[in-house]
Amino acid sequence: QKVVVGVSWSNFQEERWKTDEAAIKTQLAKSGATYISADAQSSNEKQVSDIESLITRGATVLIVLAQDSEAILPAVAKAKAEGIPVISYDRLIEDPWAFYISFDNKEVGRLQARMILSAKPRGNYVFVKGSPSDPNATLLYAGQLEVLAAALKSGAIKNVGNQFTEGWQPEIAQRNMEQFLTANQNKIDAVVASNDGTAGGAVAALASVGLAGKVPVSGQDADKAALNRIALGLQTGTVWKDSRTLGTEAAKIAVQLAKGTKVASVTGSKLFSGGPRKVGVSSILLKPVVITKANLGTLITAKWASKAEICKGVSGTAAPAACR
Amino acid sequence: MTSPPHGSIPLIETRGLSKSFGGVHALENVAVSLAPGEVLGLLGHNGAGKSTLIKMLSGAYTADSGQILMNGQEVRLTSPRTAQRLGIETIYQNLALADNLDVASNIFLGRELLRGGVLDEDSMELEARKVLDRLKVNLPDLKKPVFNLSGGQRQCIAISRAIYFKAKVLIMDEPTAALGPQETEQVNALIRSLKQEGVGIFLISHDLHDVFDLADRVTVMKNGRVVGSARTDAVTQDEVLEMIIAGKVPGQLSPSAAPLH
Amino acid sequence: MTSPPHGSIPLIETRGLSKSFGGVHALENVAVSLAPGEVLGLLGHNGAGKSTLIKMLSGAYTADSGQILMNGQEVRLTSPRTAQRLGIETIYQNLALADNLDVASNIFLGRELLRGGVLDEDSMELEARKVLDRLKVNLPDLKKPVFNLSGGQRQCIAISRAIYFKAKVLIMDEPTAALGPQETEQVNALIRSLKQEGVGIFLISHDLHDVFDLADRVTVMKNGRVVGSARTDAVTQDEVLEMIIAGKVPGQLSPSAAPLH
Amino acid sequence: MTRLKNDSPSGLTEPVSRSSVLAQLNLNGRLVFMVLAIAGIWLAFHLLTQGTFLTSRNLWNLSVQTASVGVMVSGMVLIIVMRNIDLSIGSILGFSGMAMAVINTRIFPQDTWWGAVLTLLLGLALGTLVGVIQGTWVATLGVPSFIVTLGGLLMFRGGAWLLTSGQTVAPLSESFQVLGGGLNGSIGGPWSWAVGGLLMAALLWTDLRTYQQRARRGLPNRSVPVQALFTGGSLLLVLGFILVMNGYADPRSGLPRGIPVPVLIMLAVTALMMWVVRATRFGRYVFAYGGNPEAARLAGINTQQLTIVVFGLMGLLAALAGAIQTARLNAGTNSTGTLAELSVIAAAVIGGTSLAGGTGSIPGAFLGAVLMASLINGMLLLDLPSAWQNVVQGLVLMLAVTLDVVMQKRRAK
Amino acid sequence: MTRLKNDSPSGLTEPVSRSSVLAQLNLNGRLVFMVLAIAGIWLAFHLLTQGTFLTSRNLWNLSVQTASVGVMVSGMVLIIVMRNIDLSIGSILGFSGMAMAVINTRIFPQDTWWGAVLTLLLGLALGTLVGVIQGTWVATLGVPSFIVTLGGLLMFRGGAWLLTSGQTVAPLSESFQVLGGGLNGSIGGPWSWAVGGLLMAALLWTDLRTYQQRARRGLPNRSVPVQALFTGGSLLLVLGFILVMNGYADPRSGLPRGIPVPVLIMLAVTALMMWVVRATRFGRYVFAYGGNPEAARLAGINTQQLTIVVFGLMGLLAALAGAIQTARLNAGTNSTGTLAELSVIAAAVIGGTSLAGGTGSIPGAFLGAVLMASLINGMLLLDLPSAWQNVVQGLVLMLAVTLDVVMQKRRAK
Ligand SMILES: Nc1ncnc2c1ncn2[C@@H]1O[C@H](COP(=O)(O)OP(=O)(O)OP(=O)(O)O)[C@@H](O)[C@H]1O
Ligand SMILES: Nc1ncnc2c1ncn2[C@@H]1O[C@H](COP(=O)(O)OP(=O)(O)OP(=O)(O)O)[C@@H](O)[C@H]1O
Ligand SMILES: O[C@@H]1[C@@H](O)[C@H](O)OC[C@H]1O
Ligand SMILES: [Mg+2]
Ligand SMILES: [Mg+2]
Repeated sequence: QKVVVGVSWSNFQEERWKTDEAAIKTQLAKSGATYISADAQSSNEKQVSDIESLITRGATVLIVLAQDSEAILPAVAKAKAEGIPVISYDRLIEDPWAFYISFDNKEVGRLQARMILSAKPRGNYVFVKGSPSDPNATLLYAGQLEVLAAALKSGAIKNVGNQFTEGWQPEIAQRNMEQFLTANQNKIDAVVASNDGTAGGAVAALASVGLAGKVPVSGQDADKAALNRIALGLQTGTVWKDSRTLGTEAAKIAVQLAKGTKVASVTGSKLFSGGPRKVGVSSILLKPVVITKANLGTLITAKWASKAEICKGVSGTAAPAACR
Repeated sequence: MTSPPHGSIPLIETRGLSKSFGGVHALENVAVSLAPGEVLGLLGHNGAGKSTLIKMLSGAYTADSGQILMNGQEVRLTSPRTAQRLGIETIYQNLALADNLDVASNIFLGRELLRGGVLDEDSMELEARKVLDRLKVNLPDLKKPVFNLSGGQRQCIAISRAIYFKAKVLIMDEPTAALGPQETEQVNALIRSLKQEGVGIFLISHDLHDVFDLADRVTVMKNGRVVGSARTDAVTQDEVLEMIIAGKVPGQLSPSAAPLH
Repeated sequence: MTSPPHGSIPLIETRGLSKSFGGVHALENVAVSLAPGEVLGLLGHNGAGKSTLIKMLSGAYTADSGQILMNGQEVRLTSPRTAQRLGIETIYQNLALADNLDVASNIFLGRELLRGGVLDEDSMELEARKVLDRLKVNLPDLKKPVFNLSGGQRQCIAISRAIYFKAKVLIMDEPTAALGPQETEQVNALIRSLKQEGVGIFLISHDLHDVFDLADRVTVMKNGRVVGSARTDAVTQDEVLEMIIAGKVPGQLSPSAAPLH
Repeated sequence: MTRLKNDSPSGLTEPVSRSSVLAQLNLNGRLVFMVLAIAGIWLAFHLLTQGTFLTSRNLWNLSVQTASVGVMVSGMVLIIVMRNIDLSIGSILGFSGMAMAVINTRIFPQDTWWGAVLTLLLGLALGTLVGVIQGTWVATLGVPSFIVTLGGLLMFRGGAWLLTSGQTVAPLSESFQVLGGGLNGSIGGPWSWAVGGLLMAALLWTDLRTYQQRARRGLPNRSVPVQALFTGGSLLLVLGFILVMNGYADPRSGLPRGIPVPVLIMLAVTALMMWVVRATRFGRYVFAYGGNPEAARLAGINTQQLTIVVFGLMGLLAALAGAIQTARLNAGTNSTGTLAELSVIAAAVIGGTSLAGGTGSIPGAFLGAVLMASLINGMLLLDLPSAWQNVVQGLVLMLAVTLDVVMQKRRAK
Repeated sequence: MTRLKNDSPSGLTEPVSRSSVLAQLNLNGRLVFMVLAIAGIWLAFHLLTQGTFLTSRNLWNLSVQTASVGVMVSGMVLIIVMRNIDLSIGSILGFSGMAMAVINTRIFPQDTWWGAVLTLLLGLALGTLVGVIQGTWVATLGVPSFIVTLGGLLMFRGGAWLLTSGQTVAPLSESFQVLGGGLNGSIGGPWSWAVGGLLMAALLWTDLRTYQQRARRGLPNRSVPVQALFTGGSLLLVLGFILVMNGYADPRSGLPRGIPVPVLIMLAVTALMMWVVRATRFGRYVFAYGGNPEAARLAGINTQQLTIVVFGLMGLLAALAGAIQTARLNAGTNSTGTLAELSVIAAAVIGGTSLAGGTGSIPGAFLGAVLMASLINGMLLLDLPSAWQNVVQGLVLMLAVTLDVVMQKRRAK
């Protein structure tokens, strides 16, 4: 029987998803499986329809990047009823039927916070959160606060502003950042931005008051524009989730599951029950990597981005090692 | 000023009606009255305030000040619905048709015939035919929206609307302005027969000839005020014309001090 | 059928014009003609097709078939703009005013006065006053949108629009329907003076009296066809009335075979 | 039709004999076109997807995917016909959906059928209330509905978030989930046949009775074979629908699923609203107001009350869609219904509703919803990248409506 | 004003003497109200933020935050006045912004001023072209603009993604960034004074000339003190604006920043469009069409061409906003401009533009944009949670417009 892998994406707005997709496709081609997909464009409702249609099109296994980990459950139940295995990709789905493979989102939040905390152990912090309708935005923020809890409590750092960014739109992050700066008379010492798009907006706002490069800013996804900012010293770092590994692994597991392997017997799988409802799911969790100026070279060696892309416009003594 | 036959209480009467629109005094202190079975011709230059006056009688506008009495009782005509309930039917100068609805729907608008609580389209169509036939109007299709009908055809629909429902007071604002000679004659005949039935009629028209033919009395307005009233059998068309143009009662009499009759 | 003075080529002429609207034949094979300085009365019952005919002459509609000739040359009146350029001005029955614009803007719509490429509001206001004063119409404020004006006031604006720009052919679709006696007299005087200046005028009116007063000839239509034409000095009003109502030329003559004159 | 030659001036005392069968069918040209357009799109997708599109299974899915927009669009037609707009429906959907999720999971502890019913009723009441408030604001204060409902859009979207601080609420009770058309959310084969049978009987009876009544009154009727064709056609349609719905089996039992509950709701709402528009004063007044608000008022219609009722109805339908979506997701999320207003308005406009007011058709709008849902469904089957899906969807939408407009102009000549 | 008693029938040969100073000022009531509403909101925020809101710095920011919507809204007024709608502007903004980012970074290799200018021109040409195509579709085929531009919304949003497969393109050249109002994106103190001085001179001269000309022609004029008040007021407004813009210093040099380039663009566009509406045939025709499309056609106006030009203009302005946004963010992203159409339409409607067509005001719409931007700006200073921001924004919007509507009704009496 031919393996048809149906992938349900939550959206394609951030540039990383194209990389994930490419990795999955490549791996599937190697295993001789077929790739079909759908993009929910950030809508829970559409994602349910998408999964229905993937099943209709004959998917024998599903990879689901859930827009909302709860609202996806009926679709998973449908798949289960049809006997179709499901992989919850990147974002947890709390159903034992689904195999979970991800970079832990809360962990990403923790890494972001640590990166900033080590750059600025005290001072005024602002949080540029993700989309209010994206549950991951809340998870990331929770992870961030977890790390910063002690410092917040001791008064070493102060949470002087936190705003969601409607639709993860950079232009909205920029406007929000401008207002943080105004409200605090520029006395902002650190910016915890939840992804690279919003970090871009925050940096643009900092730039217009001459603070770009002076205030640490976090990110996530290792977008090329962000890597360039890191090289230029405008952004402190980003959390790199090598979505190629994630994609490749997911594709491999998908093929196994489609061929009848049980979720619990996937090689390397562990039971994960750290979700909000503590449901135990078989999982593989990959390690996200913090990228800063110091280890930008990793990405060039990993062929994630080219030197030209990362080092565009970088020169002088401040240039990171990777660009010399 | 002339009043309706002595002793009898007027069917409808206004006292000191005034109305202004953002600075323009469209009506000032207007008093008119109408007896059952009487046809009152309302005359005046363009913009004299005739339509504004009758819109107050039909509940379309509310007065800034003044009173309206029916059978001697003050009434508050706060909406067209109230006026209709009191038996006042109006043909508006701008016709007020719903262009997207068909002929029958327009005629019965607001007072649709029902059958078991549900619109009775068939009866309305049949009844619409009857009343339109009375006006001898040429209408190709009763099921089409009235939007594309000719000026006269639209006017006939507006007239049918008002006459279908038995009124005590019928207000006609230039009802035959767009009608052909034959259609006009039908409407005039209709006015005569309604008059026989005791309906009181306000007739606004610029056709002095028709007015003298149909009306018992005329009231002339100018610049929002009543110039004067007169019985049609007691004045000539030329005298009335002078009232309209000069805004004065012939013979230099002041209008309020010395009524024509 | 009567034609304009012999030998001279008609100012404007139609041949075999037909037009139908989704099944309704509004016009069939209509031929009319007009000489310079001539006033042609167009008569007919409501829905006869008069307005449809003149809308074709003004470029508002295009004919399904048939020709329009000006000074003997075929012209293609594909838009109101084309007709205007050829000197055809029209007063439409529904007036066609932009309700949200003020009086002067409506009068000059499409042909605004400019000064250095820019709208010359002041000149337009002054000119508007002049042309409105000619009609002796009462208008409280030229700077307000025409939306709230009375029926007659609106009609005067539509008339002013058409007469301000010197026309060769003037089409008037019931121009005085809403006008008071004095205003009507002004318009009639205007028609006479334009006639003197050699303007050809189509006059649609239901007022036989006025038509006989002003028109050189009348053409009667019924159900989209021309019933016949006649010189006003050679027929009586009653004969014309019979043509309108019965749709036959008096004396049982067939309209095309035996013209009245 | 040629000019009438009889003596009656209105030309109507004799029944008009209609010539062609098509004319006798007296079908709305736009509806026919839309059906053809949808048929064309379906066929194209069927070929492009190598036979996947027109399977029972996919059509069943399509019908469920249409339900939420399908339920709301008839209300939107009335709103737009009355020269108003309601931008808040997506937010009302989300807000009332979230409220129902909270009520269902936190107030009614056990899974009881009455808990589900009460949840639904409370949710519908909430939606209606919100609609009535907005309608009152519009009608009595004369504030443009665009502003009032834009305010509503913002407020109720915020409200949906605030109800649970953005947290998703799940799962709902089994009984409530029935509304969503999920695994247990359809009525099964026998009931579907029952519904279908009843509907067919009703259709037959109405057509016969109307025919007889008109004949008795001497009003024009379709000729017998044409009427038979017409009635027969609608019966076949119902039959086909039931067959398709029963053609998709429940994977657990292998038994036919039958009509999904949300689809049943959508069809009932659509039928009811068609009837309201055609047969009741209320429907007539909505259109009269749209054609000429002043004329409606002068005719003695209480136009303020009319506006309030229409907005209340819209709120009710939005809440109903909220129940369906929430049950379908088996979760209340703060983003549910985002941008739904756009899909609903679009479906109404595609179906021939004019934003200028006065014109609109419930079945047209329903078909508009089906058309949009079909496009999205079909493109998903094709595996087009989503950016290309947007492009194609935009293009097909424009082309379909353009064709329709052009054809209509032709027909008018 | 009392009824006129002179002999001329039109009552206009004598200048009308106006009684009150307020009447003489002849100000548009709605504009005055909006200014008051904005002033109220500003004051409230100033108090709530303990003096942060009304600082040069924040007002400077606010002005830049208003620029993108401010640039587009005047075009939207014309679109809506003509009884159309343009839903595609957010997508055109995103698409042309992305195209400019690509052109600027990939085609023109070095940072050159002519590279930036060419980028801008190409971007504007693209936006205009898209607008013209949509306009032609609407005008010649008669397809509702809602559908055509909904198609555009979908297509160009897809297009923005497809240009770079979703990748963010950054950074842009320094010269191009000037358009965004960043660190080098304002014209500095001296130039700001120059602009301000010129503007004041122009205002003074126009007012004087108009006064003289009307006096010469015997047309009514304001009395001298009232005119002085009026002219003085506008001069003071300009002065205040320049002072505020120069009150915010560049952190590097400590010198005044002066007017940001995007704000200059917004003001220039607004002034130009006001002039177009007041003083040109084109503007007059747009309103005539909106008041009565048929009357406009019968008056010999080429209404198709008019529609095309208006949509082309809208496309141009959307692309201009795209340039501003892209320069401001210093990046082209595929999501730029998402939902901008809603903000722009809302600003227009708040400013008194009626969706029924025929009524609208450019300065009103501009103030509408300022009002919306002020609300968001102030709430962010307060660091309200975004759900509450939505709720408050919705409420204030409704209340502001309601107050306005109620006041206007009063005034009409
Ligand atoms: N709603 C309104 N707003 C402002 N002005 C109005 C309004 N209605 C009428 N007017 C003004 O009030 C005056 C009286 O108008 P009205 O329509 O009553 O005149 P009329 O006597 O009926 O004239 P006509 O014979 O032309 O129909 C006119 O100057 C008109 O412009
Ligand atoms: N656009 C249209 N669509 C459909 N039918 C139309 C249209 N215009 C006119 N008609 C029909 O064509 C016929 C002729 O109408 P027209 O307006 O020319 O009559 P008319 O002679 O001007 O009548 P009136 O004296 O009432 O103004 C009427 O039956 C009318 O209903
Ligand atoms: O990687 C991020 C993802 O986790 C979040 O859900 O959406 C935004 C992305 O940047
Ligand atoms: Mg009047
Ligand atoms: Mg006519």
